[in-house]
Amino acid sequence: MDFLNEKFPDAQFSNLVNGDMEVLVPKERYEEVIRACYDAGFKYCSVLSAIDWKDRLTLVASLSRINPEEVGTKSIHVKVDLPRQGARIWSISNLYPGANWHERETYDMYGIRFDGHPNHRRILLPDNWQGGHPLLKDFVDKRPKRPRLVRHRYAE
Amino acid sequence: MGPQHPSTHGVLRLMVKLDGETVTWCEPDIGYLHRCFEKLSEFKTYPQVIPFTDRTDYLAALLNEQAFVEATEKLFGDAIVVPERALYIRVLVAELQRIASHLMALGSNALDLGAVTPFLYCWRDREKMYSLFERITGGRLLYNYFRIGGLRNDLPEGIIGTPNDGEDKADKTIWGFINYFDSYVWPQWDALVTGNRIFQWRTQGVGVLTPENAVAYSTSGAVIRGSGIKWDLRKNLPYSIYDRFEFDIPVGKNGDCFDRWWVRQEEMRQSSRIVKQALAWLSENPGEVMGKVPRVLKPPKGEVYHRIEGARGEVSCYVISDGSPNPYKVKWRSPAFTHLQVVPHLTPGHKIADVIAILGSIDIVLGEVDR
Amino acid sequence: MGVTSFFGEAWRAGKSFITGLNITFREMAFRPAITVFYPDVYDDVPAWFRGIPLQKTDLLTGEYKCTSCGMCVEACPVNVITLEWHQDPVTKKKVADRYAIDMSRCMLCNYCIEACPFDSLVMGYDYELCKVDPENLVFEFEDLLRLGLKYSSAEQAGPKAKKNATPPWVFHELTGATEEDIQDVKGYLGRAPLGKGYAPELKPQFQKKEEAQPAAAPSEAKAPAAPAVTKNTPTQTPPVNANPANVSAEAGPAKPLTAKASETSGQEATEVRPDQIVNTETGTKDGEEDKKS
Amino acid sequence: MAELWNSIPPTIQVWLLGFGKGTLILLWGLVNFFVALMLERKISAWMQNRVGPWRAGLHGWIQPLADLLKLFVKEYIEPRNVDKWLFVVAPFIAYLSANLIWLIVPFAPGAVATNMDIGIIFIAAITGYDVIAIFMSGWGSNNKYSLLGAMRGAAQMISYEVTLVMSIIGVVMMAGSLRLSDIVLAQQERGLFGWFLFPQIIGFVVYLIASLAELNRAPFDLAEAESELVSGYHTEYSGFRWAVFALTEYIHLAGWSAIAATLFLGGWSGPTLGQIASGLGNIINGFGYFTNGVGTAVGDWGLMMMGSTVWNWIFGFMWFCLKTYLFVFLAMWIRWTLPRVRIDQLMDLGWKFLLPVSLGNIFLTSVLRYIALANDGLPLTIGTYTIRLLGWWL
Repeated sequence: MDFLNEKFPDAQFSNLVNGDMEVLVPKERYEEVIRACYDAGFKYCSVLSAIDWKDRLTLVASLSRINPEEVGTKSIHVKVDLPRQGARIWSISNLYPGANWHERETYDMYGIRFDGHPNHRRILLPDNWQGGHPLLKDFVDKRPKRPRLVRHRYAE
Repeated sequence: MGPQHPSTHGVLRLMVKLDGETVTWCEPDIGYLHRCFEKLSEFKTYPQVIPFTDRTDYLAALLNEQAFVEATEKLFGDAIVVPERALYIRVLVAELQRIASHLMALGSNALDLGAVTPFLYCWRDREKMYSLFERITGGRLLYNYFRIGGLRNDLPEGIIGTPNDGEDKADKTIWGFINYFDSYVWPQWDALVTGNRIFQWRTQGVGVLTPENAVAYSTSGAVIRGSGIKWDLRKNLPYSIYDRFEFDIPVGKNGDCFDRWWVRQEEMRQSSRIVKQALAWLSENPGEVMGKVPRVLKPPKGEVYHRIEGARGEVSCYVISDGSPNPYKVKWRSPAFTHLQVVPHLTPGHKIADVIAILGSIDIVLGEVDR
Repeated sequence: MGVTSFFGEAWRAGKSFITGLNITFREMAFRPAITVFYPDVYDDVPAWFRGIPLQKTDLLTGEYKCTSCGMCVEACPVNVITLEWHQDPVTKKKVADRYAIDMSRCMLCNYCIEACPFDSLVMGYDYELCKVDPENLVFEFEDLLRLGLKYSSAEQAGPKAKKNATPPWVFHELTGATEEDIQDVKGYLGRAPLGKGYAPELKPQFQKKEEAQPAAAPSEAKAPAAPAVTKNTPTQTPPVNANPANVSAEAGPAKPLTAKASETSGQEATEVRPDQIVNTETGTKDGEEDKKS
Repeated sequence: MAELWNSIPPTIQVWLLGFGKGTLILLWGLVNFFVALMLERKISAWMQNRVGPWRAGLHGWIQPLADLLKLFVKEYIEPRNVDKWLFVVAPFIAYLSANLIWLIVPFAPGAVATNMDIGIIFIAAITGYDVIAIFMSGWGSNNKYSLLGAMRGAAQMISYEVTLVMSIIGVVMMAGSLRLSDIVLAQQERGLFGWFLFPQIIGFVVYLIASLAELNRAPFDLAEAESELVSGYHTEYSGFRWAVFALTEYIHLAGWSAIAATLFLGGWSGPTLGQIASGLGNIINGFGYFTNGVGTAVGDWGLMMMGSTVWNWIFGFMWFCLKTYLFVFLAMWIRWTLPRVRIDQLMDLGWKFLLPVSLGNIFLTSVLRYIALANDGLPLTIGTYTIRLLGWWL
């Protein structure tokens, strides 16, 4: 994973508990980093999601290398900080078709828009959902709650 | 096609454009079973999330529990030491669960192809298995058995049995089931379905996924192995104690439905091998199954992405802790969700009956897709 | 397609079909059906089975074990436990006003049982919880206690046993449970309890009268507590005709109880049936109360 | 009785007979439905280690009656936008075509509703009705699954009809008649195990496969493939209309089995009570070596019974039912074992495999038969003996 160190010395590197590498890059260099990873053989996008840190969103793409001989494979988590409102970012789903639905889900849940996504719609929630993006921390469910059932004496 | 359709394994809607009987375009429409698992997890304490993980992939509940529990234990680092015996029991029940899940996958795939009797045989054998699970964990389908730091309870007395237990003890002892499985169930499946020419006509050359596409579409589990890539997280990223067991990874050649089927069928046998090794260890080493854990679980700040090999593929769990008893974020990477993306890629050009075959062969569970 | 492959394919197909037909025929002819005739026959329930969370009663003192500490409410992942309590101004203890479990949402995860510090909750074996009306799935404290009686046991009368405990029939009054309910004669909620794990050790009045009968015979004369008991129990314990053993002891369900309530009869009971350890214990306990009264 | 009957004008006689026979056939169809449905459920249950229906009647054996009653009182749901007439009429046309098969089936010696000269052709003709019924229901339902199912059903039935008839032609050549009673008699003349099953084994296998396809039964149940097209052409049906479709399916199954039994297993031919008794008497008499009174009495009684029309009917009917249900069982056995084929594979199987094979069978039969007939009068040598053997065989 040194190739990233060499190419992007300005990015922030850190290690996760289980040994995965994490790289925090500015939004402009996201595409570059992803392409570098792709060229280095990290062709498998395990997951793509976002984290809501209340002041910013962080997009996480977990990339790994599929090498049958390699034991103890490590993955790279590419992270990008994004604003909470109106975040837009380059879509990796043309490079990694497997990230297609993950990006749709991230849009669905966090409201991050992906430029160049082939089918940019909501996925889990209905297409006509107006309630916002549920995994944001300030999301409030406005739908009526199911009332608690109350019964006083056994009736049967 | 769908959402209410007999062979969509839940509530999946496939929008399909047909030219006669040939599919020209297909797109899955999911979300009918969405239960806000990830949002819900943010409001629950760490142990409270475990029963919810059962409900994502309800056919392989223990494997989901394993993913979440091990992720949380990794967050704690050295603060929680899981006893050896607990680890072995985890592997044991996880592999049993994998057999059960694969049985169901094969059975429902056979049912999709019109063979009803194998499906009923699958249920027959799975019932025996669930009696075992019920005796071990207390639940038949949703177990809530794993705990952070160990297990809820030890194996009950007499459940292991002896290596020469036969079919009559298949629902009483694990050895009985494994012997019954190896000597009866597996050969029966092999002869009844896998060897059947109609079945082979229906599955060979249908839904071919090339190795390149298998990687590009982020497939895992039997789907990527059916495409010929020897990729199993139990070997390639040894979590838990899988590096102590001896087993092989079956690989397919062509990446068609038949290969995926065959990989699953072989994998069941490998799982039974692992179960045998675990049983041998467990019958000799009694001990505690619950490590020392604080009463209120507050992992230190940090994040972890834990990947395990579920029954359907890579189940992974992205847990972020902010030091409070509730996880800050839980992201559930479910294999079925990722695999379902392949359907629009695989189906065009095939007959409508093949759509069902492909859908069955990638083995989705809608509870897991929609979470 | 050449001729060889034409017939080769036919041959392979035919062979595989015959293999399959052979398997199904053998299954049909030589292997028994595995069906369990469910409403008539119940399958075994293992010791760890999780049915419905129930409240236990200490059969020695007759008090329920719940102290309204709220641990189960905290532990519940789906918030189905409703607990409302107030503090008793005299004893400074929490008294539950309402304790209810909404079984329509309970997911039987066992966390409440694990969280309970007083061993008050237990997972019952009852799994037939279907109701027409979802509101009937809210199990109030009385229901939980009544159903939990099957799983309750008499604790050892240690130094902690309270002297001024509620008499043993109090939960009768509280729950309105009849013997039929407790023994679940009607199959009111699933099946009768199983021997594994939680063997029900019941108070004499909940045991079959057949067993209580030998103890009752010699000590009919000395029954000082009889009026008190009959005062408390008759409305709640109507004569139970469903159990033929009870019909013989039709003299009133209270009488055998009071008979057991003396020390001597308790000892005699042990002589007659040495396995009834619970009976002796409760007998002595009741005897103490007799003395007090 | 006979006088009363003769006093009725012949036109009315014909009508009365027709009504009587028709009622009997319809009732017989219902009986078949009950038995076949129950067999289906029980056999599938036994194969799957289950017990099947258990509550209604002794071990659930009157379950079809309960089902039929339930379906009678169910609501007739008629979806919007259906083509009403087609939708309503279709099940009854299917029912009709299923029952029509029974018209020409000889149940026992002389017991046949209409002893048609062109029995086989008649069968081939009325199967066409079923296609129409299926297509009517599929089109009339205005449902995508129904339409697909109907199109599949029509394609499948039309293409397999050809094969079906071709596979029968071998039998017809050997019997020399299209009349089903004659075919049975021809098999009876050939003596014990002179059934056309043995010489026409190829034709038999082809007939079996083709009739399964014609019946829309697994592994060829593409028209109603429940895992693909929810329920195929009868997806939208409910209540009694659906019940009529179910009736049709099982009556059809029994009908085709009856035809198969007639063509290949000798129909009603088989030892009658008289033959059994006389044979028994012969055995007791030690084949004449130690003639005794009991043996003679049994043998004489057997000879007497041989002339009894009623007993011959009963036994013929018994053998007929036995053979028919052997085929019904076979169909069920196959159904609960094999997976379903795909539509293109089905067509391949029909046109590229079964049709050539059945044509080859016809060719083989005709050649052998010509040789056998041509050499019938030659002196007995090893060569001619082989040919004579072939002659018996064919």
